[in-house]
Amino acid sequence: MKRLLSVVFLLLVGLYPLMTLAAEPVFSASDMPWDDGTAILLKWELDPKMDSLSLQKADSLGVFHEFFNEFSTQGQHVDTSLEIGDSYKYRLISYNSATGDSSVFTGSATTKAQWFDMNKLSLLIMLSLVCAAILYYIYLGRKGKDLFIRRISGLDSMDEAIGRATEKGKPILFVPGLSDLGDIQTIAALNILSPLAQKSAEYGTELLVPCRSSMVMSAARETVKEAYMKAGRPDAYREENIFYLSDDQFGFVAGVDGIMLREQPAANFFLGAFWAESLILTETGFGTGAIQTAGTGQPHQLPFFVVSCDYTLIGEELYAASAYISRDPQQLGSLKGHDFGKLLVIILVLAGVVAEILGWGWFKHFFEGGS
Amino acid sequence: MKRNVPLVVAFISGLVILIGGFIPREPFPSIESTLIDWFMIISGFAILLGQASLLHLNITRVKNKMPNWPYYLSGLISFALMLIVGLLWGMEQTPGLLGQGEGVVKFLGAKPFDYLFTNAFIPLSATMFSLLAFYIASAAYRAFIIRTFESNLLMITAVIVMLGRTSFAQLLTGWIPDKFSFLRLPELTNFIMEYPNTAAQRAILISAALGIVGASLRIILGIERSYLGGGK
Amino acid sequence: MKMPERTVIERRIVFLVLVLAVMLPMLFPLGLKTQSTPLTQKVYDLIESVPAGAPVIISFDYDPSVITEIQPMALALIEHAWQKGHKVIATAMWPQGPQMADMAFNDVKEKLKSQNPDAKLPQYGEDYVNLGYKPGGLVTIQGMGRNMKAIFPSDITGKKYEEISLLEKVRSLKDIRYVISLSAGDPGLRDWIMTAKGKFNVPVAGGTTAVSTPGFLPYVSDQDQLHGLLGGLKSAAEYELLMGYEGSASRGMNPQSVAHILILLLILFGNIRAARKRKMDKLALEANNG
Amino acid sequence: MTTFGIWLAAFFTLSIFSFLYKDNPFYKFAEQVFVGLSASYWLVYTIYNILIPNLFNKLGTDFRGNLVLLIPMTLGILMLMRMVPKLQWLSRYPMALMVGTSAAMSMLLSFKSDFMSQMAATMVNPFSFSSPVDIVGSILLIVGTLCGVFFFYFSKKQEGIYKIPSKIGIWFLMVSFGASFGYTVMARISLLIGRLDFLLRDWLHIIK
Repeated sequence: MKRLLSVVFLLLVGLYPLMTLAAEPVFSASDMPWDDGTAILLKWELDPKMDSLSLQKADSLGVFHEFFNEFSTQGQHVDTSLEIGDSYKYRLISYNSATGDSSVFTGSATTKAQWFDMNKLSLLIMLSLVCAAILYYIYLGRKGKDLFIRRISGLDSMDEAIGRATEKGKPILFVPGLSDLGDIQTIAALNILSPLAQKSAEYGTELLVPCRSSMVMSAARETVKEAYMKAGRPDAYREENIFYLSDDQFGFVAGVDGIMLREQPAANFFLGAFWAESLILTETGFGTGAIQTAGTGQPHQLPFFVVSCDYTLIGEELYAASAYISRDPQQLGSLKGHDFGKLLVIILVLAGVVAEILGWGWFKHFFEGGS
Repeated sequence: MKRNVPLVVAFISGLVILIGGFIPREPFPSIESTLIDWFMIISGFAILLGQASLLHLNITRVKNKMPNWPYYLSGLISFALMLIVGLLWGMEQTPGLLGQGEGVVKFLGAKPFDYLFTNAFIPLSATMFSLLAFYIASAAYRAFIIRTFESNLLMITAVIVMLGRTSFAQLLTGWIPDKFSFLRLPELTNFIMEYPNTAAQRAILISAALGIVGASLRIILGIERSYLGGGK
Repeated sequence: MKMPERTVIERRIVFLVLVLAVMLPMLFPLGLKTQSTPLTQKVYDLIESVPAGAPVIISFDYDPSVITEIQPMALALIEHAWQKGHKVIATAMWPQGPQMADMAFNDVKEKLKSQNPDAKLPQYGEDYVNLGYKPGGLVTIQGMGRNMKAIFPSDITGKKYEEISLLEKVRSLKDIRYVISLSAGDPGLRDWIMTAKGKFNVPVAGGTTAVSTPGFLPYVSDQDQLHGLLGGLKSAAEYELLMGYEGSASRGMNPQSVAHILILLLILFGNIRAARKRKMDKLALEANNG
Repeated sequence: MTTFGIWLAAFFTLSIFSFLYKDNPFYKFAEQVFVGLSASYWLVYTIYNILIPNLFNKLGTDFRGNLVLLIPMTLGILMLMRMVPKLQWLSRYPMALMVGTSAAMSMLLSFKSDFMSQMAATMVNPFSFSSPVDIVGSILLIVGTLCGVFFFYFSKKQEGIYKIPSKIGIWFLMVSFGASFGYTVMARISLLIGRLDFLLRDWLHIIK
């Protein structure tokens, strides 16, 4: 990661000169820089005594027509939707409506299409760096290199919850979200289900998995079955404990609520994608006194999970936990690549704040990309 | 053919858009416009597909007399009703197969499609979501219990914001002298929203953007194929 | 099986109290006044700053489930834009949007008519137009930045784009002076920020449900990705205040405020009860052990 | 018929509310009617707002000039093949085109506005403000953003000195969640107000 970072800085140092602009004449027409060649940039700086203006463009016969008249002493206007490679003539008349003073400026420009949008240079550099880092780490992961990511502390609470369920002789409830199998959150939830099922098999605790879609159900069955095999307890696997409830959002919630009230599970896990129903689920779970662990990438539901659950995996933590458990090189590599991007942000922002304090506006301007 | 060609299609369309993002001149804008045009038309068909599979599912349920099948039947009937009136007379100023349907409008006071929209669709959808107000209230009483330092922080902020966004806020803290005006609830709420909240949301945005880059990159390069269906 | 019954009964009592807390202030208004905030003011200023005759877009990216929060914003914004003489182009990223737009245009026209029966009302096709719904979110908006006509070959009445007089000078998104997305989720405001602002540099403001408001605040910064934001009923009421009338949002703020207090009280009671229970459990444990 | 419409609306409103007491036939009925209406709404709008203007009208008025549109039309029809198990694989072509295009666009656009612009927006000089509230606020903004990002950094064990920024990060997240919480409560209550307003005003005429 250090090597990649030093490359970034070498690149950035060379970009300083791009940011300076020439002094303005009173009225100028010029090709809009770095565009597709369909616009002309008109800039002006007028006598402060003036209070109105009329910006005009010549048609094919050379007759000027007004197309813009919003007054500002110092301003600009972009004339768009022009033909590539054509020349255009402009006239600016500024006047004072009270005294009748006026002055006329003319200017002309030819449109030109460019090969590269220089405003996006910083975007290109940064995006390439992040993409390169992601691909690099996926490559490393596939080659079998052990990529380190830290253990997510939420996973530790899993053992405690299972322990408590065993002690009480009550089942564990695991809801893999309300999304279908195409959602990475559901996949992450199923990845986390695997070690959980293995533990519950070892302890001999019952595991209930209600599902909203039949696709998720079959995937969950596969996962749990495999985990029970690994734990050496294939006999304890009960297929009917992993079941389809209902496609309907609130119908599903009512069903899970019913299970919580009837079976009184000692530990609830809500991992995956949840919407407005999150609250109804955790409220009921709280009422039954279960230890609750939740995790979702849906930002609007996180507050409710945090206040009503004992442990919450926040946003990306869910994916990180899944990558940690599955050791899938694609997931791990991607995550490491994102981490590189985060490190980059932290360092660049710190540098940017210092630059701003020192008054070096160009640094920030480079990342803004101009317009 | 079944797997590789789609991967190539995804790669080429993705690459063209990516390059077009940096090169402003032709032919990229034209290719991009064409792709967008196609994208929209295919999306139209994709929506048809979504509705058709829902219909298919419900028809199967009714046919097999699954539990609750009469309800699914009523769903199908309302589907057919709205579809037929929509196709026949259109909606608002849009004409349907039978034109604007002046006679029907005179009788109902609106086009049948709009009539159903206003008097059935709006109340149903608006009420469905207003149920959540009740669940929040009940959870407020039974589940929002302070326990750790973190959740305390959350609850305190929530209380300030909830108070700060009411019309009572000014009454409650209006007496605070101007010198400490930032302690008044509306100002305090604005401060929380503008700084700490923005900071945290910005961190979330940045991490999420990296996630999107990663996912998109894997899709374009064909590393991630789950959208093709049929497992990994 | 004693527990579930108690749960259910408790729930029902809370439900009933909430209905009362919302209903009573509706029947007997408290006359509470609201106060404008900077983010609302910013949206107002954006509309104020644009000269008459400028084409603008209001995008209806929501469905009827959130009309209470968003529709009052739509009414106030349309009225403001018309007052300033802007040419309002309605688009929609949600299929229910065009219908919401039509309702809003008609309501504002009706209101203007009732205020002044002789006034010249805004004309469809000249002062405003409803272009209807297109799927695709940011892909579609990017297409609008290239060529509006390719995306919207006709308006919702079936009239061709080139035959609509107010669209004569609008070739792409770049000719638009500001975009306001009234947004209830995805696709919506975020796509407009990323595309209309991020790619084509058109000023974007937004009106969202309160649920998604905190998540949009990072866009309000010195980068001006977002020119102000209306968040939920409170902001709608603030906008009505700036426009100088009391509409449904201002009326809604009375029950809203009372209900907030109720929720806060419920949280308080819930915590007291939980603390008591914890104490009792502790005592019981000590009694058992000792 | 307008009155009947209001009674119809009131009936549906109350049917949904009845779920609060318990699940019952009225709720189940109203819910399925909702699902049905919503599906046909999408369908009708897709036909009138997309397929007719953007495809069929263009082909109808100028078939030769728009021959290229036959490609997306074919792809669209392939999309529908998803319904036929044997031909399901055909839908992968249109899917690939859509996924490829939108992945590339969202990659560029979100990286610009959610990464680059957010990063630039955090590069502020806190001391350039005059009011102490803004100075403190901007410092919080910088610290909070950085610590928040660090909280989501998974390549380092959060021990010793690294525990501190991560802890601060979570505090900021919690404050922000608190704000979200408050705003969500607000939103949900608003929706209820809307429905009660309808019942009391339009249906029962108790308030004017």
